[in-house]
Amino acid sequence: MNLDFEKNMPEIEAKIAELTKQKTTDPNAKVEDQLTDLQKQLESLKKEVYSSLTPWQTVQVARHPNRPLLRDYIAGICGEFIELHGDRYFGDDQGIIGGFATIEDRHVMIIGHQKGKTLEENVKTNFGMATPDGYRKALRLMKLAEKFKIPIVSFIDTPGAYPGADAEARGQAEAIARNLTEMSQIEVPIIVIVTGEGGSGGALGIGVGDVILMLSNSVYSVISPEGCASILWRDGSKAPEAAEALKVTADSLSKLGIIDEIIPEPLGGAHRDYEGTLRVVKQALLKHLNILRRVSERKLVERRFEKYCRIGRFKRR
Amino acid sequence: MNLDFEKNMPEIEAKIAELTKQKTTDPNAKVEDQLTDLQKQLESLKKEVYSSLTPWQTVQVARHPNRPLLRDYIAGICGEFIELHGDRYFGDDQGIIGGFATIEDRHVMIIGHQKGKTLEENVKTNFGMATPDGYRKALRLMKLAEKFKIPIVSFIDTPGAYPGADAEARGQAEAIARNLTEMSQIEVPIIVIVTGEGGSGGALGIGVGDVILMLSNSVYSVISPEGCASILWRDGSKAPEAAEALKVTADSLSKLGIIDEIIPEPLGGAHRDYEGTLRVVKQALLKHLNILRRVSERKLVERRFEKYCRIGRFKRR
Amino acid sequence: MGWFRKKEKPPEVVVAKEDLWTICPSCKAHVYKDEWDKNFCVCPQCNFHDKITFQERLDILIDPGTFREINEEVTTADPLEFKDDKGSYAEKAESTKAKTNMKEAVVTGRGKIHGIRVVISVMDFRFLGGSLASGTGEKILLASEYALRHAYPYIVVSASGGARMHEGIISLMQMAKTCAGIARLKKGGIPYISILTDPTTGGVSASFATMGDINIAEPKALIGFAGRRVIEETIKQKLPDDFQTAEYVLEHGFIDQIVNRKEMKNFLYKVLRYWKAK
Amino acid sequence: MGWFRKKEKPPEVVVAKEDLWTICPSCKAHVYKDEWDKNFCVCPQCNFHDKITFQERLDILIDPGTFREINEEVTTADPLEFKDDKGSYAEKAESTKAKTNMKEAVVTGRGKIHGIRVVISVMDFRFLGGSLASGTGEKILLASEYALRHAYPYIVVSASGGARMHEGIISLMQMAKTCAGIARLKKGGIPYISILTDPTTGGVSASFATMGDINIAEPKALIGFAGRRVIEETIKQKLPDDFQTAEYVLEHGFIDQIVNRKEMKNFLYKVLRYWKAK
Ligand SMILES: [Zn+2]
Ligand SMILES: [Zn+2]
Repeated sequence: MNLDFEKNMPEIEAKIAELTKQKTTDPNAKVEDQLTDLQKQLESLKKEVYSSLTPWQTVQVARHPNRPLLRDYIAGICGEFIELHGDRYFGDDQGIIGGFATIEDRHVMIIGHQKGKTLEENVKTNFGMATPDGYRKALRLMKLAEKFKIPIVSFIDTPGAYPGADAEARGQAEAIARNLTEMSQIEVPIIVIVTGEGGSGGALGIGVGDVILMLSNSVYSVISPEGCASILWRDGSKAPEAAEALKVTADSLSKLGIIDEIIPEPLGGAHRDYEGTLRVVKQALLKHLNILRRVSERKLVERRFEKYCRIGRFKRR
Repeated sequence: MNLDFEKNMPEIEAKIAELTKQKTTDPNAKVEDQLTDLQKQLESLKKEVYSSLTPWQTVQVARHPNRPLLRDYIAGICGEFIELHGDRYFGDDQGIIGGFATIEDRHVMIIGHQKGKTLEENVKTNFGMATPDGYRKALRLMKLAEKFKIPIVSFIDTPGAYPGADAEARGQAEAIARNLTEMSQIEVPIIVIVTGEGGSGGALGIGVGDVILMLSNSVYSVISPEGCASILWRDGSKAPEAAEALKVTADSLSKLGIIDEIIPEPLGGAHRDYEGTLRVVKQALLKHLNILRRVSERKLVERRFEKYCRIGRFKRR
Repeated sequence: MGWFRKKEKPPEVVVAKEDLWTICPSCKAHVYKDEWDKNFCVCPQCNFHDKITFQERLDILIDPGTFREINEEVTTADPLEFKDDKGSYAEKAESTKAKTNMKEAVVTGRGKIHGIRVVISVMDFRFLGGSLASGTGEKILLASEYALRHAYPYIVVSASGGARMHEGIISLMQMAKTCAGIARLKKGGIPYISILTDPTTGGVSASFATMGDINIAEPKALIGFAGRRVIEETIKQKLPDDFQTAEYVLEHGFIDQIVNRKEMKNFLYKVLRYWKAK
Repeated sequence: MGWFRKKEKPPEVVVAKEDLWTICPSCKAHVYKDEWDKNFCVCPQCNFHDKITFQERLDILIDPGTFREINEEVTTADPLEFKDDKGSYAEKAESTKAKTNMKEAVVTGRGKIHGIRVVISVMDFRFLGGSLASGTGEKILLASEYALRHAYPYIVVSASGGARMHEGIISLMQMAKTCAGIARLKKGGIPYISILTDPTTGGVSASFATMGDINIAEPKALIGFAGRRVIEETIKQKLPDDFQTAEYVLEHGFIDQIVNRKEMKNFLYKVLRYWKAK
């Protein structure tokens, strides 16, 4: 998928790839100068485009189909991943997955939304839109982490909770509410990281934690810009204005004090540089795992409660 | 339904009813002597039949369609009943019902199997065979009772857990196991009373308690006599032998130390005398509620554990 | 409670014809406004329970003269400086406040139900659709903390379309904030009763409203997470009429009982007596 | 573990033809008995995991030389003096004991898994269908209590058709008894891992076997509550082939993972390392 605001970036990248390949097959090919030139062009273009993304453009990047997904992060960050299945009530939603994992020498429980890259994967995962079964599986695994006394890392990347008739019938609202309620009292550290789309209640349903991180091009919103535009402006095409007004970017949310840290993606976005992205995510997780391991169980829950108590801007008069 | 071993009891009862009616419409009718005679006959027949029921006959009585059902007990025993619905996961099974109730001045949580008297009721309640939703509803209500610090009274009357494909899919086994596990730790008194059929795991699924009562003509078994006969004798018609061998009557179970008390039904069985049956059940419940209210929460759980620890007959050699 | 809605209606000599009738939003029956109001805004034809104001709700549920509001001074800020085509959130909030004489979409306080002390929060749909935002969340949390401190049962009457978009992510976070309060009630053994009225959807259904030890709904109330239109677009099918009604949600296991408005106070009283009953 | 099943087979000169082959109960493939046994009784064609003895299971899972049996002297009584057409329970139990060299349908003890101390109970289907009765329940409970006292993880490998009819209601009550032990592990923060093998049904599936913090199944194991025939009679329909298989139960949310027999020990080791990991 090409994003129009990326201008001729894809073409330059294609050309670079071609020349690099040419160099490999024919070591005598005189392409060095051209390559250097193209790489400079690309760097300056990345800088130009990515240092001034509009909120709506950031939404596009956050949704980019080539962006790393949870299983990419797990493969790149975790030495080991033992997937655990099932909610013990109804099913094994693929829109939220989870299991035991190691990050360097740390043992954690990873949970998170899983989108797909192919149509087949997206059918299986509901495009990362979880059902009540997914939220209940996540809660079960968090309780398991609590029993095993290991920290929880929650990866958020969803357009929202699945708006299906069966999901309503099985209590989508209750499942999310239950998680919000229980997560506030879980007696192990919870690190939340928004890696792509933080879509409303479907994101928050596994998003209550001690520290909330966001990748620099991820977004987090109470409603999709399109949804907001069609309700407030009665015009879905006003999504860019809505994205602006809703303050959905990591930058805005950091300024509002909603999130604790922004993890800077490599220039050009996570979809251009998996390795660089995985590296910074891993560093950030290890940093916060080490900070939180020093906090007692009681303090953890107390502080988490206070953290959420503080969220809100109102007047008294 | 006529039970053949009741002989001409139904005819005598019909005749008595007819004469009584005749007396009401015509006060001068000379039926006194005949009535007295018939009543004597009935009494001695009841005594003859009901003082020496075989186990298989007891099974028939325990399953009698006119036997009082949970809603009859509630209507007759409870000053108030506030039915509470739903398992908070999937549905509101009608095979197990429950809610807040008063018995005299005592506030309790009642749960129990509900069979039907009409075909329509039986379709709705699955003939008292509960689904996983029913067991999960029961557990939810027991947890509510624990939070509210009121005792639980559990009425057992089921052929067994519902053996349906959907029940298996939603985890019939897990739902029953969960209840057994959680009930052993519930910190309020649990009084269990078997009023009709105590059918295997489907009965035990709401049957873990501090005191286990049985009506004198009720039965409680690891498997239905028919099922046992067809497995061990390869012949379902050997059910009477199986009923004998399995020791399913209140008397046998009392001797084995599995149940704590037999509540004697009025002569002729509960299906003949609702009022008398309700009275003895109410008395028994009040008695045990009063005994158990004096036990601390910790002691209660400790003793319940010890109670189940003791169940079993084995050798060490 | 025959005086219901009376006090708000000064006697008039000339009444426009359309003012005489209320049209039931559910069955479209024409009902005399007087009858409608005397009937607690419940349709005598189809038993649809229409929206009522927080004051009416309190009049129905709380013993006369016992209600004491808490945190009444909490009111909206405009953290995002939100504007849409029709104006700014700040302006909209101000005009709503003037119109409703409320400062936020929920009123909280303590009071008595047939003598039993409770803490109660009542949402009012007139205030920006009963939406959940900073002020709403703060008041609901503070009320639950008040209940916890005093060991009074906590009751919330929900009526809300969901989170208030105009405060963006901050509104979303109120779901977590209010639920954190509910979790502390659960841990502290304090009863929490949720009453779901028409409508209870989106971020409110997905937070405190479905977390009651006992969840009670009014008849025919719309209760659900996602909007009907969104779901129909997702599944490419028309949904049945009863979808997301209180009755539907009861059948699916998420509601303890559907209770008529007139019987609600007695129902609450009866249920609350079970807490730590002897 | 190449010596698997070897020691039980004294060398023979003349072998009857039918003894050379094992027919897979699942796919009916003919497999050399030697190959079958070396492959841990797993069908090389369809990966069906056949029943194995408690000793084989312990050999697979527990570090050599580390297993210490506990409560090995617990054995059957005959509380109901149960008789059927083919004889008495007492006789049947005695002949089973002689044949299997076991005293009950489960063997319990402590041991190590790659150095990690655990308590383990292994059911053996050869002993009256791995049925749950007084002795079985007692041993499983005592093992869980042992695990609780020493703070060792508890592992149960189930293989059972359900409760043992011959001890009537006393067998049924073992479901409650064993679950009471599991509840104490949960409360005490001790990991409990359940391994469900072919078959795990009836009273065993409806008690400790489904209560694991982590439930693991072997491929294609039959796992369910009611029997297939009973269900087909109830719903008047043929059930699909995969009904009540491990794979089906996983899909319905009750199993954490399906693990091959050969990988089971490593899987347990890996999982157990997460408990209180630094
Ligand atoms: Zn109407
Ligand atoms: Zn095979």
